[in-house]
Amino acid sequence: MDRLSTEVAGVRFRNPFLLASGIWGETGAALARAHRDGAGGVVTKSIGSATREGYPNPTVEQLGSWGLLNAMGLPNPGMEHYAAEIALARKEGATVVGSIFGGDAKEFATLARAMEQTGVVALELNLSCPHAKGYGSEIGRDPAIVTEVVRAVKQAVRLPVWAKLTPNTHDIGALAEAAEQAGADAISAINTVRGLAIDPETMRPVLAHGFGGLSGPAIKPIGLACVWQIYDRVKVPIVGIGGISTPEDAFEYLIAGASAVEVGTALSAGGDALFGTLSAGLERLLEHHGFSTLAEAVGASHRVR
Amino acid sequence: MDRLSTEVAGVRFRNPFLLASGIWGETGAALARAHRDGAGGVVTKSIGSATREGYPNPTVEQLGSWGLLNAMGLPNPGMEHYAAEIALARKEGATVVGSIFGGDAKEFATLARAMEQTGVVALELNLSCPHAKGYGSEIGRDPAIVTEVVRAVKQAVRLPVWAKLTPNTHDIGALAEAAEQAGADAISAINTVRGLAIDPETMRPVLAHGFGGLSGPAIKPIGLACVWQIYDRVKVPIVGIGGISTPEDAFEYLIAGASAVEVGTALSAGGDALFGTLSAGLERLLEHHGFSTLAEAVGASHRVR
Amino acid sequence: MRTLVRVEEVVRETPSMVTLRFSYPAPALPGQFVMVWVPGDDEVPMSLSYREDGSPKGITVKVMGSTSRHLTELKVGDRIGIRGPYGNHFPLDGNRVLVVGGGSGTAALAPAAEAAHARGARVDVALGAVTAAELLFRDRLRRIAGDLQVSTDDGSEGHHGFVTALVGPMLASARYDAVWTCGPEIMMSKVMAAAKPLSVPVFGSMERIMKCAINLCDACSLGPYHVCADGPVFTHVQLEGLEDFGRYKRSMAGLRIPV
Amino acid sequence: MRTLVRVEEVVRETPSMVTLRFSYPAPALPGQFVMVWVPGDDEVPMSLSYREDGSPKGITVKVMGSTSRHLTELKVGDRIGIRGPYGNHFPLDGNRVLVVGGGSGTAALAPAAEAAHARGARVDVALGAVTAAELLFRDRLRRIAGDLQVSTDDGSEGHHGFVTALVGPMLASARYDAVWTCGPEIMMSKVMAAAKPLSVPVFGSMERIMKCAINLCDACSLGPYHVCADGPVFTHVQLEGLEDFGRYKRSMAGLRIPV
Ligand SMILES: Cc1cc2nc3c(=O)[nH]c(=O)nc-3n(C[C@H](O)[C@H](O)[C@H](O)COP(=O)(O)OP(=O)(O)OC[C@H]3O[C@@H](n4cnc5c(N)ncnc54)[C@H](O)[C@@H]3O)c2cc1C
Ligand SMILES: Cc1cc2nc3c(=O)[nH]c(=O)nc-3n(C[C@H](O)[C@H](O)[C@H](O)COP(=O)(O)OP(=O)(O)OC[C@H]3O[C@@H](n4cnc5c(N)ncnc54)[C@H](O)[C@@H]3O)c2cc1C
Ligand SMILES: Cc1cc2nc3c(=O)[nH]c(=O)nc-3n(C[C@H](O)[C@H](O)[C@H](O)COP(=O)(O)O)c2cc1C
Ligand SMILES: Cc1cc2nc3c(=O)[nH]c(=O)nc-3n(C[C@H](O)[C@H](O)[C@H](O)COP(=O)(O)O)c2cc1C
Ligand code: FES
Ligand code: FES
Repeated sequence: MDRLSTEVAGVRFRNPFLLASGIWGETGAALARAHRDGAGGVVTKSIGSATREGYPNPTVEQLGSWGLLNAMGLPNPGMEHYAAEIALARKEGATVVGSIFGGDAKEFATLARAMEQTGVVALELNLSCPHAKGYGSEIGRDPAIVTEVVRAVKQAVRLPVWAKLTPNTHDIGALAEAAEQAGADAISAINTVRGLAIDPETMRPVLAHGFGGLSGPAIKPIGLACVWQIYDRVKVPIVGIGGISTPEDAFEYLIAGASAVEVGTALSAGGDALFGTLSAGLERLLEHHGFSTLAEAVGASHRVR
Repeated sequence: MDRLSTEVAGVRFRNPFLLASGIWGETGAALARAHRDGAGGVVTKSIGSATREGYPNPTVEQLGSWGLLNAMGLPNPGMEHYAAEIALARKEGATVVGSIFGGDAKEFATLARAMEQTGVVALELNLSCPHAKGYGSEIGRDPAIVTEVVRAVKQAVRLPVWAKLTPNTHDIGALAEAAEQAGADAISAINTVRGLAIDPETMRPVLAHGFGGLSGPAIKPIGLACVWQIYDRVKVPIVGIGGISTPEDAFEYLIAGASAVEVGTALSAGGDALFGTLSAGLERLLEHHGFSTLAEAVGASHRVR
Repeated sequence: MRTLVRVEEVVRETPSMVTLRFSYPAPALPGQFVMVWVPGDDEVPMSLSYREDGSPKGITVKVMGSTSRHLTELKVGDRIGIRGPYGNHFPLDGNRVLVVGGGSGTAALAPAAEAAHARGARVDVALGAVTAAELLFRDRLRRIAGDLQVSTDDGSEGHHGFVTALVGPMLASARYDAVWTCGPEIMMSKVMAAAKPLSVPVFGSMERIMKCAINLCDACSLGPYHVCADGPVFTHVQLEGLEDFGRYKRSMAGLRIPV
Repeated sequence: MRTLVRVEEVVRETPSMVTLRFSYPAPALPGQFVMVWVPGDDEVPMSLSYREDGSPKGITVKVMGSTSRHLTELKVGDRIGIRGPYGNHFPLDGNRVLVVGGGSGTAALAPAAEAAHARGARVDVALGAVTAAELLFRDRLRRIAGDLQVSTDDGSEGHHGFVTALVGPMLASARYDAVWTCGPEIMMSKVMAAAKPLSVPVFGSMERIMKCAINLCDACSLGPYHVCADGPVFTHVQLEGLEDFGRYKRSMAGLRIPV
C-alpha cells in the first residue's frame, strides 16, 4: 500500500482518497468511520463561528445517477462545540483536515486559530460555497479577497493552509495564483457548481433555498479542467475534487495535477466499501502505468508527448 | 399550435424550440431540415470573418447519456461563403437567426452588417465559446468588453441583437446587465461549460484541443440557474439554452424566465422527431397549467407563492 | 428524482394522526421510509404505513410541528413530493414475532406485521398510546394478530400504564424469534431490557433528523451509524453499544442534545 | 465512451492497405463505421471490414494522408481508440445481390457480402483497382461469391479498365434484387446509371468529413442528410436527387468544394 501514500504540503496521507468536506463530517463518529473504511484522510464539515442549522429541507435533489444538487446551507454545531467531534475522530486514528468558513478575513483567522487547537493536520478554507448568503462564493470569487483571507489565516496559524476554490468563475487559475501568493500551502478544487432545479408540476424551485450546488459525475469534467489549469499556474500541491467515483476518475485527477483527491457524492451509492475499492483500483492503475510512487503520477498527463 | 408561438424582441417564432448554434447549422440544407422537422427557428453555426477549419479530431467526447464535451473550434466557411447557406434555408421558409463570433468589437460589427444582408431575423453574438483562443470567453467574461461589442453591433445594424453569454463566470447577471445597458435586445444563455476529459490509459486529454465545452443534461441545472438569475436582473427577453431534451426541461426554462429555448445536444439522440415531440409535449404542459399563451408562462416560477 | 403524487385518500386515524394514501410505484420493504415534500414547505421523513405493491402506498402522520400539521390538513387531490424508499427494513424471517408499538411508531410496524402474517408467521402485538383514541391501527392489527394487547397511559383502554409493562408477560408466555419495536427511545430501551434475559433479539426503528436521506450529510448521525442508510431498523446489539441511544440526538445544526 | 483497444493482428492487404484487427464488443451491422482515434494524432472514420461477433473486429486502412499512414504503421499491441459503430447499414435482405467495389471501398462491402452469403443469398462481385496488387479482399470474396469478376486500370488482372464496365454485362446476365457499391462517387454514379434501366435498386456507401459522428456538428452534410446518421448507405433514389452527389463535398470548414 506504500505506493498509494501521498504528501500534501508536508502532511502525509496513507492514500490519496480523502473524505470531502460536508460529507459524513458533521460528527466525529462519522469521520472515524470513514477512517476505518479506508479513507486516507478526512476533511471536516465546514465549521463556522456560531451554531448554524442550515437551510430547511428539501436540501438535496438527485438528478439521475450523474448529479446531485444540494443546498445544505452550512449547518454546523459551531467551532466551540465541534472540537469534541475532532477529538473523537483523532482518538480513533483519523488524519483530520479542518474545514472552516467565515464572513471575512478576521472571522477566518479566528476560526483558524481555534481549529488549530484541535490537532488537525491542515486547514481547508471553504472560500467557495456557492449558496451561502454573505459567505462562500461571495468571498471566493474575488482574487483580492482570497488574498486577504489566506494571508490573515497564514498569519494566525502554523498549520498548512489549503484554499478551496469555486468553479463559478471565469478564471480559477487567477484565484489559485492569488491564494498561492498569499501563502496558501495547497489548493483544493473544486467545490460545487451553481445550479437550480425546478419542479415543473408545482413550478417551484425544488430546494428550499432555491439555488444549490451541483456535484457528482456531471462536474468531473469541470473539476478536471480546473485542476489542469491550476497545475499550470501554481507550484503548490492540488487536492482534486469533483465527481470522483472510480479509481480511473481519481487517476485522471492525479495525472491532471492533483496530489490527493476528495470523494463526496459517490459515497451515497458507494458507502463503506468505496474507499477500499478506490485504493485497490488505483494501486493497480499506478502499477499498470509503471509508477512506483504516487508522486510520479502527479501531473503526468501534462508531460505526455 | 398558436399557444406555442412566442416573441423574442419583436420577432415571432411559431414555437419556442430553436435549433441551437453549432448544431446542424453549418449548411443551409441542414437548417432547412430542422425547419421542416418543426423547429420554431434556427440559429446558424457561429460564423466568423474567415474560412476556419476548427480543431482537429477528436472534437467530441460523449460522457454517458448525460453529457457531451466538444471542442469543434468554430469551424465555418466564413461570412462571405455562408450567405448562400442562409439563402437556401430562408427559401425553404426557415426563420433564421444569424450567429457570429469575432475577435473584437470591430470585427463583430463588420460581421453583423454582413449577416444583416442575408435576411436573418436577428443576430446572436457568440460572446461565450469557451475553447477558441483569442475569441469566445476571452471576450464574453468581461462586462466591459460585452458592453463594447454589443454597442458596436447595435450601432452597425437595425436587427435585434441577442447576446449569448458564458456560464464560465461568477456573475452571469452582471454580464446580462452589461449587455442590456449596451442595447442588447435579448440574452441567450448558456453556452457550454468549460471541461476536460482525460483518457486514463494513454494519459492524454481526449479532445485534440484539450479543453472542451460541456453540454447536455449535465448542464441543465447550471443553465436554469443562469436564466433565473438573468431574469431577476434584466427586462429584455431571454433565450434559454442548456441540456433541454424533454418538454418538461423546456417548460422549466420558460417558467424560470426564458421566452424561447434552443435545443442542441439532445438532437443527437432525438433526431428529426425531437422538435415535434417537444412541441406536442409543451402544448400539453401549457394547457395543463392553464396558460393560454406561452407568454403567460414566462417567468411564472418567480411568481409562485 | 422526486415524484409528485396526488393524495388519493385521507383517513383520520386518531385525533392527532392522519393517513395519506397515494400511488407511488417504487417497491418498498416493511419498515422503509420516504422523504415527503410539502411544496412550498418543508420535507420530512415518514415511514410507509402502507407499502404493498399494487395498492396505494400510505404514510401516517402525527402532528408534531408545522410540517406534520400541514400534512394532516391536506385534502384528496393535493400534491406532495415523494422520494425513496430509503433505509433498511424489519427482518423478513421469524416464525413468531412480538410487535411492540408506541404512538405513531406503529406506522412503521403495521406493514411489517402484515408482511410477517402474510408469510405465515404468528404475530403478537403490544400496542400503547396516551389514551384509547390515540391507539393507532388497533383494528388493522387485530385482523392479523395472534394476540393483541393494549395499554394506555390514562387507562382509558387496556392496561393502565406503559406498553412496556405488557412486554414482559407476553415474552414469558411463549418463545419468540424476535421483537420488533418502534416508539419513544425510552420505550424501546425498556423493551430491550425485557427481552435480554430471554435472549430474544430486538429490532428497533430509530428516528434522527433527516436531510439528504441518501447517506451524505451526516444529519442523521447515531454513533457511527447513519439512520437513513444503516437504519432506521437497528438490532439491540447495535443500539446497546451506543452512548446516544435513549440519551442524545443531534439538532438541525449537528449539536448533540438530549433526546 | 471511447474504448481503447489493442491491435491484435496487422495484415498487409495490398501495397497501400492494411487491416487492423482488435476486440471491440459492441455489435455492428454490415456497412457501419467506427471512429478510430490514434492517440496523440487525429481521429478518422473507418468502415468495419470485419464485424462478426466473437471474432476480432477489423478496419482496413488505405494510406491517404498522415493519420491513415500512421494507422498502417501500427504494430500488434499498439492501442487505438474506438467509438461507435455509427450509421446505417447495407440491407439485410435480397436473394441475389451484386456487390461492386472500387479500391478501399471494398472494406465496407466485404462484411455485407459475407452476411448476405451466410443467410443464403447469392452474391456476385465486381472488384476494381488500379492494379492487380491493389485488389482488396479478392481471395476473401472469392470464397463466398457466386461469380467474381475483376478489373484493373492498368490491365494487370481481369478486365483492362474501370470496374463499371463489368457491371452492365453482369446486371444483364441475371435478375438482381439489389446492387451494393462503395468506391469513388463517379464510379458509384456510373453503377447507378447502369442499374437504372433495369430498375435494380442501388445502395451506395458515401464518405464525407466526419467530426462528431453523432448527428450534431453538420461536418458530414450531404444535401439534407448527415452521412454519419442518415448514411453512410444511401439508395440511388436519395443520391440521384442530390446536387452534390459526385460533384461537391464539404471541406473541414464546411466550404462546398468539388469532390
Ligand atoms: C425514519 C423516520 C421515520 C418517521 N416516520 C414517521 C411516521 O411514520 N409518522 C410520523 O408522524 N412521524 C414520523 N417521523 C417523524 C417525523 O419526521 C417528524 O415528526 C416530522 O419531521 C416533524 O416535522 P414538523 O415540521 O411537523 O415538526 P418541527 O416543528 O419541525 O419539529 C418537531 C420535531 O420533529 C422532528 N423533525 C423535524 N424535522 C425533521 C426531519 N427533517 N427529520 C427527522 N425529524 C424531524 C424533530 O424531532 C423535531 O424536534 C419519522 C422520522 C424518521 C427519522
Ligand atoms: C463513413 C466512412 C467510412 C470510411 N471507411 C474507410 C475505410 O474503410 N478504409 C479507408 O481507408 N478509409 C475509409 N474512409 C476514409 C478515411 O476516413 C480517410 O481516408 C481518412 O480520414 C484520411 O485521413 P488522413 O489523415 O490520412 O488524410 P488527410 O491527409 O487528413 O486527408 C485526406 C483526405 O481524407 C479525407 N479525410 C480526412 N479526414 C477525414 C475525416 N475526419 N472524415 C472523413 N474523411 C476524412 C478527406 O477526404 C481528405 O481530403 C471512410 C470515410 C468515411 C466517411
Ligand atoms: C451534501 C453536501 C454537502 C457539502 N458541504 C460542504 C461543506 O460544508 N464545505 C465544503 O467545502 N464543501 C462542501 N460540499 C462540497 C464537497 O466537498 C465537494 O467539493 C463537492 O461535492 C464535489 O465533489 P463530489 O462530486 O465528489 O461530491 C458539500 C457537498 C455535498 C454534496
Ligand atoms: C457540437 C457543438 C457545437 C457548438 N457550436 C456552437 C457555436 O458555433 N456557437 C455557439 O454559440 N454555440 C455553440 N455550441 C453551444 C450550443 O449552442 C449550446 O449553447 C450548448 O450546447 C448547450 O445546449 P445543449 O445542452 O442543448 O447542447 C455548440 C455545441 C455543441 C455541442
Ligand atoms: S440524512 Fe443525510 S446522511 Fe442520513
Ligand atoms: S459528423 Fe457531425 S453531424 Fe455527422
